Amino acid sequence: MIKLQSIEKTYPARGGGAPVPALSGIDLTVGRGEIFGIIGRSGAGKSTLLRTINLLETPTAGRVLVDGVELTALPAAELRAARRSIGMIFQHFNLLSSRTVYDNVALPLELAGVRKAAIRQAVDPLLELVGLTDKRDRYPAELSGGQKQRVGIARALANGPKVLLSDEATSALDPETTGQILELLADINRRLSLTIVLITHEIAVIKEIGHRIAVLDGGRIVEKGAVFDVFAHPVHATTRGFVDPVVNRGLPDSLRHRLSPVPAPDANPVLRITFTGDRATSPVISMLSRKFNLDLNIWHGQVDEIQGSPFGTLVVEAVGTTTAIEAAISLLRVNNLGVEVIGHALPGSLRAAG
Amino acid sequence: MIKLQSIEKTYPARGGGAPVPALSGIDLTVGRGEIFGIIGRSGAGKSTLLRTINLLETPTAGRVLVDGVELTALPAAELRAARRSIGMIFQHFNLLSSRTVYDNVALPLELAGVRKAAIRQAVDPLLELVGLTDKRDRYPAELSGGQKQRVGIARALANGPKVLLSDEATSALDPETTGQILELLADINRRLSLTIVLITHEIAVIKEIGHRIAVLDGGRIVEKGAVFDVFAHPVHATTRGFVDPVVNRGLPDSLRHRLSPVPAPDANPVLRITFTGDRATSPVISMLSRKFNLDLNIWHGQVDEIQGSPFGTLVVEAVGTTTAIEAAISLLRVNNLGVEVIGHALPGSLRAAG
Amino acid sequence: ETITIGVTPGPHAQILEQVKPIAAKQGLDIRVLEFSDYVVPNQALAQGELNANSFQHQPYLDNQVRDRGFDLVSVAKTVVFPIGIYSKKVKSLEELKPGASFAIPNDPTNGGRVLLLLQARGLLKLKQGAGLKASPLDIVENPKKLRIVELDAAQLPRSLDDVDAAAVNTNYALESGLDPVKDAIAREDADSPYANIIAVRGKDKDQPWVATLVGAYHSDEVKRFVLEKFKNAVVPAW
Amino acid sequence: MLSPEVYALLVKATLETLHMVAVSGALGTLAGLPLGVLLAVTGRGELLQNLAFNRVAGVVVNVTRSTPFIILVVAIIPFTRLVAGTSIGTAAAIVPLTVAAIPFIARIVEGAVREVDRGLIEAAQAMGATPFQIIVKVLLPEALPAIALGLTLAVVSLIGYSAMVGAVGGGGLGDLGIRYGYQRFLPEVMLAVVIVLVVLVQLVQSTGDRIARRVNKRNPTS
Amino acid sequence: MLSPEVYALLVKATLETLHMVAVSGALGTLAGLPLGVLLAVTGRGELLQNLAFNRVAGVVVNVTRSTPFIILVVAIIPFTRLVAGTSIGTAAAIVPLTVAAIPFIARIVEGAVREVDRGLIEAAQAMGATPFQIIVKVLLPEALPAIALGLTLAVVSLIGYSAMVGAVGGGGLGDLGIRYGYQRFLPEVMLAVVIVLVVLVQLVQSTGDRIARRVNKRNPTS
Ligand SMILES: Nc1ncnc2c1ncn2[C@@H]1O[C@H](COP(=O)(O)OP(=O)(O)OP(=O)(O)O)[C@@H](O)[C@H]1O
Ligand SMILES: Nc1ncnc2c1ncn2[C@@H]1O[C@H](COP(=O)(O)OP(=O)(O)OP(=O)(O)O)[C@@H](O)[C@H]1O
Ligand SMILES: [Mg+2]
Ligand SMILES: [Mg+2]
Repeated sequence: MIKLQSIEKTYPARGGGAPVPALSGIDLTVGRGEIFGIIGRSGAGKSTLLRTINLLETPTAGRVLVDGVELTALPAAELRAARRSIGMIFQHFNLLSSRTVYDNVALPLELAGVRKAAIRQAVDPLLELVGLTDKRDRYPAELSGGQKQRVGIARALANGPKVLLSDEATSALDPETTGQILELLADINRRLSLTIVLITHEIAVIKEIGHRIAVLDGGRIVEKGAVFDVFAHPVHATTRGFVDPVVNRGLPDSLRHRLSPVPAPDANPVLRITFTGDRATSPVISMLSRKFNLDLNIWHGQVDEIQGSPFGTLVVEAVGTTTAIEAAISLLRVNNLGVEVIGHALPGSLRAAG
Repeated sequence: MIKLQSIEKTYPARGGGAPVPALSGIDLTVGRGEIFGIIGRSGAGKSTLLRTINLLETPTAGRVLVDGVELTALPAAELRAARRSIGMIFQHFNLLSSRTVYDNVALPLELAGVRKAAIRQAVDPLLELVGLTDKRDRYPAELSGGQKQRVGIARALANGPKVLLSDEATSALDPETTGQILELLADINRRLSLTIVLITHEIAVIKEIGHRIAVLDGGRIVEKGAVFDVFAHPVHATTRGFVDPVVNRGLPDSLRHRLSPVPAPDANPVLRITFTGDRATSPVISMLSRKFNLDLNIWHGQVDEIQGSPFGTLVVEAVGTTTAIEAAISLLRVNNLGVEVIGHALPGSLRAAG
Repeated sequence: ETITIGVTPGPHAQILEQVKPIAAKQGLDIRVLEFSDYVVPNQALAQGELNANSFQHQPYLDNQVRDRGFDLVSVAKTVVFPIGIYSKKVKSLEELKPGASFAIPNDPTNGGRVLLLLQARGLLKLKQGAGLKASPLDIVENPKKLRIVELDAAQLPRSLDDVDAAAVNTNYALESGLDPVKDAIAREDADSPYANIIAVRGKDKDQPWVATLVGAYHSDEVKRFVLEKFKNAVVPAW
Repeated sequence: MLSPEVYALLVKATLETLHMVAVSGALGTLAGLPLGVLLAVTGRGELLQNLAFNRVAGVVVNVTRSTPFIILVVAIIPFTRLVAGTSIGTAAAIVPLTVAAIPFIARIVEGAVREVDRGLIEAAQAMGATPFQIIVKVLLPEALPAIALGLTLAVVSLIGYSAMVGAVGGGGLGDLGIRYGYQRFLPEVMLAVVIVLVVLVQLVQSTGDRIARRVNKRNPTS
Repeated sequence: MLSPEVYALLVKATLETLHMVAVSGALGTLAGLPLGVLLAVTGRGELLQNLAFNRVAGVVVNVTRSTPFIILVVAIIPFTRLVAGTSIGTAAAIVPLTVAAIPFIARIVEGAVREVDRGLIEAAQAMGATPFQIIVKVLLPEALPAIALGLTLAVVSLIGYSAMVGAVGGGGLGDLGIRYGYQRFLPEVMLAVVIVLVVLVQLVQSTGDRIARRVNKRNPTS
């Protein structure tokens, strides 16, 4: 549906500053009906990338194709026609201050020449869906941040686009509203096979509805793949920065302080056990406890589902004989579960759960 | 440090719309050096509340005291003096488009009459801290969303305020940058006992650095208390909406579908075990597995630390004899751990981890 | 029959207001249109938007006809506005010191006229053939080194505090409270060549309404009005 | 205090001024608004960048703006006659007034339109809006408060300009003031004229202010 | 083509115009800028709301704006004499030009300042900025692009106005064009004057545009 080929974008130097190479060598394909996530650190070039898809930002080099049409080669009129089927949610909302909530959402329909009655039939339900029916006739200046953002979301959907470009569409929303919006997007995605490209810092968003993901760093794509794979095996440091907090791969400071890198007398080994999709099996902890007479003290971790596959890590302190622990590790390895000794528990580390 | 007494704020009606009661009967005290979180759904009145603290929004009724001084009773000049020691990070950044990054951050110092050399000594390290040294001489229009937000953060800290009001200061930032900013704030909070009131939708932010928390709903405070308590025992629906995703209290759909509310033949009971601070003890799963010869199959859950106390929930399918399971539940109850049978596992639910 | 006559504000307009009822009695309705400009009334007349105008003197009309090729002719003399020279600093032209400032009207009708007057009084000498359109550029000899300041005609009486002497059209002098007879340190001769006229298009000069208009203008009522209203500042030229 | 004749003159002049200013203001807006928008959107880096047009239109506007009004009046007499059927009188005076108003209003509108947030233009572009739609649906509504204030400025300036149309017999308050007050030294007429003018301008200004405030939705407190 | 005398006149008139416009533009800005800011910030719901002052200042501005220029010139003769020592000549002409420029510039600045985003004012207020600091550090810099365009408009208008100071012997290009080109019917003088005026206005306008563009940091592409 969307194809970016060798996109480069450099912002020109200004005043004393050097030119800013915001994107370099971007190649990307997003399939029809796919929900494609883009993550990356602040300033990585995400917004710039998203804006090149509908040519709001003209790339310095490279080609942009949407729905089989090369946008970069289109004359103005046809580019406009193509843009009509691409909705966009802006990071800074960009609502018209002179229009009410209703009229803002109605704008893309007006622009497409839809009749008044039909506009109403499209806009009112959308306002209902984003929870702004009571703000229908208010102006943007009278809205809270999240309300503005929801207007932007409704506006981007108003025209029934084939592609939705979403720049931080839920950053100003509480988790519950975020959940509702994501459900809405996922629903439209399923029903109308809407293609969605979304930038987000909230990895939970992609975890919940994303299919594939690309990680940007310094204007380059450093990692891309199916959401589950990227979560399970993050390679690049940036990716890990996003994924770790979710899968709790990083230990909280207080626990880390109780961890000694070298074995010590009375220091039980601390294991990180990783469960990924296919490898996840039945009661490992119970089984190991009984089989090797171990106490597996869960320090930290998370077991969750990512798109239907169980997935998680547990950091456990293993209390038992050295042989028993070694045998347990071997058994886990044999069962193709990830296991790793991350340190040894210093005494006084008994306040863990599990 | 901050005391709000019976604050009311109603936005006047305009055009066809009714008046909007944005805040009603707000009573709140924030102690010196406290990091106080405010959460609530979009439109709940959070920004309005924050803005009444420095009187950017004049409350319709009620008193505002900061540092023992009743701001609501101050003449203009003294209010200005009081505001000099209150930094504010705005939800919409509000950067001066005519000033470079450096000059934006320098503004509060300029306003306070600080000399050029001293300003430079204050601003340059701050830019370093928020990672914007290379954007020093750029204008806001040339920055990414997150970069703008970081300028806002640096600006709010530039003048060494005693109180920091932060409205969604990290919503546009990636987790890693967020982490750095939070560390920065927590550090200043500890070293200079800066009082921070922060609004956030990212509960992880409060979890990480917040001391106390208030939950707003429809302009009222519906819940408030120490972060740990509110996380452990969320009472109000809104609070649960925030807390649930973090402590994974809510089950993913796919798991919920495998759950039958009534016992059935071959359907193992599914327990939710809750660990909270003091009650968290050593290897419960291991101990139960061995003691009652149970297989405890971890479906879902999270074990984490909230400010040094272990905390978490695990949803486990208990495979074993009915007596054994009942005995296990009793033992957990005796040990003051939360335990609850949330349903029965339908066959075919074996793909869980643990 | 209705005719439209263009005038400039001031006496020309005021006199025509008196002519109006008299002509009306003889079946000629006059519409008076005031122009605060000296070029447009001739242009409008030549192009047929006016039937006549009454604001200029013969030399000016000749000039305009020559410059712009208008087919306009004079059908009657009207009044003379003798120009006077006034001063709050000196009692006579001779007292003017070298380098004195001397204000004159900045419209070509009257500006050149004053320069010619000054030439006649021996204060300066103009280029050969400068004629009515003489401007300060045409001064070739200026023994007193007079500083000629060109001002709006109505501004002249107001400038007397700032200049050593000023030439003021008598109507403005009168209306600003100066007495042309007593206060002027010099005046134009009464038999001025600058009698104002009524101008019409050449092809109209024999129209019956022209006679009616001129008859009404030259009536005794009008003469009496002019003499009473303007004292000696505006002199009937018929 | 005023003689009945002068009073009648005053009423007539007021009506003439209203007539001239209303018509030339309306026509000037009709032509100046689109011209101003075009000047704004054809500039460097703007929506419809067209530097050739921009430069030519700019020069035309500047020529009109820089020609002294009286010279303008005379220079366009043939055009005036074509449009108004005559080159003298109130109706004819409207033509040069309009011609003078157009570039003034155009510059004002240009300034207002240039201040519109680029993000909004981008939003409309992303929706596939044509340049015309962007102008009508985004630029003009968003610039409306500034345009309202600018048009107020223009109308007040027109009232001032209308004092100069005495040259073509346009009449009006300013001309009355000049003819009677200035040239005939009748201070009470001058005063009366100025008072009427002040009242007129005051009305225009406060109406303009009120409209600008009403159409400004950016500031919720007012 | 032009005779040396006319050429000399042209040079002199150009210098006079430059002198008058530069001085009255500068003085007008000096007084009009603060006045405009005050008009903007004392309005309803604004930073320093003071409706009494706002109304009085508004009326004073409107009175000055609505008085026909030539009447203004006469009305302030005593003041002109006080300031310039005389009421005639180029120096004296600067006084009424300045008096006319002040309210014009004030209205333009008012409009520009009113367009500044309220959020920025709030940010400064939250930092404890005094109203004066807000004006100097926030309102003026943020309104600068609009002010630059507005001052350009004002200077061009002043060039037009300066054609009217011939009444008091102010001289300048406009007066030269009217008296020699128009009244004495020397078309080549008129043409020369108009060309110089157009060049002048063109210079002012493009300088103004360039400055407005340079100080506008909101639009990174230009
Ligand atoms: N100026 C205003 N005029 C009228 N209503 C307003 C105004 N400002 C805010 N409101 C309304 O007051 C309520 C509270 O707004 P507020 O900005 O405090 O919400 P919030 O909790 O910060 O929401 P968010 O998380 O979306 O930023 C909202 O319903 C909003 O629409
Ligand atoms: N108009 C511009 N001129 C110069 N540099 C720019 C411009 N716009 C963006 N940049 C720079 O390009 C880089 C990429 O910006 P972009 O907005 O794409 O980042 P982003 O990944 O969206 O970041 P964020 O998460 O903070 O929004 C940044 O370093 C930014 O400073
Ligand atoms: Mg971005
Ligand atoms: Mg908010």
